Amino acid sequence: MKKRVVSVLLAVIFTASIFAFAGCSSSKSSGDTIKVGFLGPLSGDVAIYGKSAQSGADLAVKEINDAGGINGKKIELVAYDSKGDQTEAINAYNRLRDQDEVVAVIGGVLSGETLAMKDIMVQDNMPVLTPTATAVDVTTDAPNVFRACFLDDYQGVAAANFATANLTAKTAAIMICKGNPYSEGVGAAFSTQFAANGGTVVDQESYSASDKDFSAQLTKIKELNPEVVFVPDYVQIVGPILQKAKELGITAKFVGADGWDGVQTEYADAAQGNYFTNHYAADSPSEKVQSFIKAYKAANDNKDPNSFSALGYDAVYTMSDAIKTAGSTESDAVVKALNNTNYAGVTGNLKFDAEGNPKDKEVTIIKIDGGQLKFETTIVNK
Amino acid sequence: MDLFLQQLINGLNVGSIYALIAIGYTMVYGIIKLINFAHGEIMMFGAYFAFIFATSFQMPIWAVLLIPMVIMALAGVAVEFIAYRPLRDAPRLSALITAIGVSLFLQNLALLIFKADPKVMPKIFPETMISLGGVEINSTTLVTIGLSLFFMVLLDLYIRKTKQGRAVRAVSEDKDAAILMGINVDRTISLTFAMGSALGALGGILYSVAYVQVFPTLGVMPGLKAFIAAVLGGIGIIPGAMLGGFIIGMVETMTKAYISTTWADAIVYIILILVLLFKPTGILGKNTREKV
Amino acid sequence: MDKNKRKAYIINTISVVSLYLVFFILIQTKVMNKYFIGIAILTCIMIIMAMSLNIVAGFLGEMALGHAGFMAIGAYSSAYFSIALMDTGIALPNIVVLILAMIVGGIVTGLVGFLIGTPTLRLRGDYLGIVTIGFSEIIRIFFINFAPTGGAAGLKGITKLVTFNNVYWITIVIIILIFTFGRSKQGRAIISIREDEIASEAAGIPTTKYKVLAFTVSSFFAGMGGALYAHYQAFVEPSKFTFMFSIEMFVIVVLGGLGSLTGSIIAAIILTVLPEMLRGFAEYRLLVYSLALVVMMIFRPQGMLGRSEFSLTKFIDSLMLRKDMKNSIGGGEAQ
Amino acid sequence: MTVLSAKNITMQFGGLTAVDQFNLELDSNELVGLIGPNGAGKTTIFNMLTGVYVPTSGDIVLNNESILKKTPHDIVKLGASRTFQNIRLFKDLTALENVKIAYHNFINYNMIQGMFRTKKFWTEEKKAHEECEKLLDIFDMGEYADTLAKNLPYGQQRKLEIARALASEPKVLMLDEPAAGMNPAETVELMETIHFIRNKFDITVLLIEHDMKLVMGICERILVVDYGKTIAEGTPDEILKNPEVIRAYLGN
Repeated sequence: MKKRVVSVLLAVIFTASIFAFAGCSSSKSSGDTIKVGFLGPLSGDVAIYGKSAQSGADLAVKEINDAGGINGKKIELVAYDSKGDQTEAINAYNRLRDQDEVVAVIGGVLSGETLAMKDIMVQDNMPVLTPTATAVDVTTDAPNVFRACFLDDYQGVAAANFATANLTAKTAAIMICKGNPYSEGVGAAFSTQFAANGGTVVDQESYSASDKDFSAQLTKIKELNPEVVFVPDYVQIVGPILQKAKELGITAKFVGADGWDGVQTEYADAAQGNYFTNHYAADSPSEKVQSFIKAYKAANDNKDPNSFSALGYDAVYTMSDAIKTAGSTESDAVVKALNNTNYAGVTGNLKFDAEGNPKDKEVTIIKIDGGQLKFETTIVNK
Repeated sequence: MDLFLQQLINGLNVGSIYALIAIGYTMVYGIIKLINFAHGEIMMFGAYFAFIFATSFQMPIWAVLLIPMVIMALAGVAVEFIAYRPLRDAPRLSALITAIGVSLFLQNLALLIFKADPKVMPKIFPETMISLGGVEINSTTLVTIGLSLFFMVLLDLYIRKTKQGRAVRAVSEDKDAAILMGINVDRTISLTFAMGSALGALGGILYSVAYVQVFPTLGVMPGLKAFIAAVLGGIGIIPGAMLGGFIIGMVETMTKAYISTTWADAIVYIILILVLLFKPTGILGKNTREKV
Repeated sequence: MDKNKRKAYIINTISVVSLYLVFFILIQTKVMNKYFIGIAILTCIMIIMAMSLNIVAGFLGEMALGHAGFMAIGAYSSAYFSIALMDTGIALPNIVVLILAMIVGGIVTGLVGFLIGTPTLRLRGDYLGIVTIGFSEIIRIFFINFAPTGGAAGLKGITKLVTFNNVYWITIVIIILIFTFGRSKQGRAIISIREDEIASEAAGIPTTKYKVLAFTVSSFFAGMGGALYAHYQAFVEPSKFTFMFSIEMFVIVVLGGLGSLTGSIIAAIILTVLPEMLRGFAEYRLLVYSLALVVMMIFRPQGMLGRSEFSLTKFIDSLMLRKDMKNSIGGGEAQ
Repeated sequence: MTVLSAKNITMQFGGLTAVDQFNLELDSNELVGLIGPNGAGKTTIFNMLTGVYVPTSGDIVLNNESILKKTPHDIVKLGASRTFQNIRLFKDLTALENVKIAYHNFINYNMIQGMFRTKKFWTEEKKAHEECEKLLDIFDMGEYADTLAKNLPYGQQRKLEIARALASEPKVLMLDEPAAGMNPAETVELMETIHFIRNKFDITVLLIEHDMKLVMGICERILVVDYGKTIAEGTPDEILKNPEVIRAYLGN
């Protein structure tokens, strides 16, 4: 009898919660706000990227609204969690469009989720600006999809050019994460460019995203003793790799890509003296950058922004400018305005080419020094 | 040759950790015939406690190692008491599903408490490079292997030489007969969980020190590998778990070093499948037959 | 066909058609927008996945923790096929391409299920569970490393062929087929293995053959579910088909009741719709799931419906207070 | 005519010889008992005859065919079926379904026909339904057709297991301690049932028992085994007088 009561109770709770949430979940756009959607991983393993981008976007929204909004209307950023999963991303996007009736979307944050949503976004002709999805395909055959960051192969090439020109390296080893398109894409571009620059790629090692033990690969690299080791991946993988490399006594310089941003705080020792390509430099004298950092710290418990926040911030400004220029929230008008963007942001000057990718964006090279990110140089690929 | 020796040590390093964790799986399986999926989460929480004690409380090394072991031993006993004991006479499938449920629950609890982004485990052992016959070994690696072996030997002695150890073996052999012999089965099962969990927590701490991070899904992969190790060695057999742990660690490292890094996990699974198909009782196991 | 059965058929047909009409009207009147349609489509796919898993987990009573792997094979093979078919330039109606792709996905996956099942099904219980995890992970690692299907970056350029209209009817057909399978002599033989393998063998059932059959049929339908998934998302990535996804499907089957197909349907609906409604509580979602699983096992290990089926006929009869209904088997083709 | 014969079968588990050079010949329509004290090797013999164990040496012939390499279900098809000492029914299925499962090999439709419910499916299922109901009726179990096996009274469970064994239409029916756990009245009823089955279905019955009364009451021929060897064979009267048997049962 007791069991029956429990099971009935469970069933009732389930059913009741469905109805309860179905009832209160829809809130339609009202007349004096402009709703813009935000999509990214806000929970799960990669939540940190979604949250970083979101906090940058939130800051931009707050600033714009404080300055009077867009043509007198306030922006409301509706953020949903994609959990880094394609299915979830599509559902969340559908919900943004149908339940919240957003006029534009900032997102997704990761390449995979953005690719999954792309087809539907194109069908809907939704103005989309992804702050950080770097995979090449994200903007192909998608006139309404734009991105604020440079592409995987673009920064891979920049890193290779930096290794050859500035570090005068002749030999390099590459470690990529098999199963992560970002890591594979940047790694492949580096490999090709480094060889084209006259260098030799002595070893290419790979690992999978769930790996934590990199000693076998690093032991091999140590034996081959290259001048540069290129590791394009995210902080939580790069950190342990750098640490293990140090334990094994590898002396080569490590070079990475924008996923390294943040490595200076937790892995300062291991990352000391290494380089990575990034979207902006926090110690840049640019007033735009400094005021962004100041505002960001004020809004986020004195935490330093990373490049995801900066890109999220720029993406919202770019989108709001486009809506302002378009003078309406009609998709066609906003997309047209986005095409003519010329916006000086924290991460450099943003103009779009025919594909919707940033044109001639600078790649900033950062050096990790004493737990700080130091501006090293900028590179523009020919 | 040096490279090979170096890889051998890498393999021993990870293998010794797998062996520690595998003991917990094998003891629990031996005594209540349950794959304790939550064992991986026990090791994860052990690592988190060590992290907290080492960073927030700046405790000495012995405390950072021992206190989490004690806490997780109690936690293991609690998990058994709350989730598994009510199901001891239920179908094995129910118990197994419960174990999966407990594992997911603890994982998500950790996710809520500690958040997803990995914490960086401080270097709790002194860092130096030691040169041994042309091979450079990091002190952490040596300490990891040494501590694992020490505790394994300790456990082996305990199980073989003490009265409680005999009780554990007796209950594994035949629970009903053990009851008739006046052994307190409930207490013996609790003791098994306590010992397995303590070793699991130690495994978790050593793992997180060796591979730098602590995060909520820390226990999943090493847990699965350690379970495979336990099956490989012959589940229910403690020396088998140790042997299996070292074999899996070695196979994994050597595959990464000489065959393929991306297929390393797949090769571990293939070994598991082959062992189960051709000798389901594992390397040290004996064959049994279902009574009709 | 006796009178009871005929009545059951009529009631179920009416309810299936009227449910469709309700959806049709809701969609036409825009009450149900694309977001809800998307969830409805996913729910249909999860129903197929849960029911197909129930063939092994419920009918055969074996731990199968690698269903995501089979789904992946179905998704990839069908998508690869439909892309190739589209490339040949032969103009076929969408629905024909979809059904062909599903059949390809189903057959390829069924074949893989057969090949995996033949050697492994002599293992039992937890060992089999672990082996299925192993195979599913191997499949995932294979797709990460397999260049022709896009490797880790995933397979792109799949035409979106799934609409609510076609997925609804496809799901109904698959539901019916799995039901009739369960109530055929083959289904009975499989269930008898769950009940007592030795007795089943002694009753003249070739148990090995039927275990493999259960595994093959289960993977066949899982492949079909995967095919629908691929042609709904228009993009497949290996990272979708993880161990956690297999567990999620297994949880659906367990909560619905191992062996109860209607239970699987109800649980699939609840566990797909509920998280959507609880979007704001995403962090607590898995915590609640896992807790529900443990509580369920301790207090009601047989799941919501146990092994019984929810029958509309009986439901209606009980509404009409007709207590003289005999508890006849096969009488209520539940839906 | 010999239906089932075992020639010098031996079964060793490790170093232990459970059955040693055992011989058996069953003629058609015979009712034979196999008795012996606990641990004498009766069930091991049974398991060899039904294909669960493969004898270490010797040969078993069923209907002129060696069954050494056959699986248990093949042996059922060849015409030998069995019951279990500790009842093994499909507990969560109804009595009728239990019988239908054993009727499996006489239902002729394939999986596709079953899934799409073609005409063949309906006619075959109808036939199966009727045949199995008939079988239950023979055992006076018609009223229990839709009762779950686990909810049946103990005696009925025993009967259902026999009915299930008969559904595969065997030539030899082997019963493993059918009276275990029954009270005297039930045992008497069971004896009548076994007798009745033998005549009704015209089959050979091999009975394992240690309840001497049951065996003596109905068997025409009795084999006594001890320590894996046949120690006596003959009619009930002969067996009762055999000093070997008395020694085996009562000790020296």
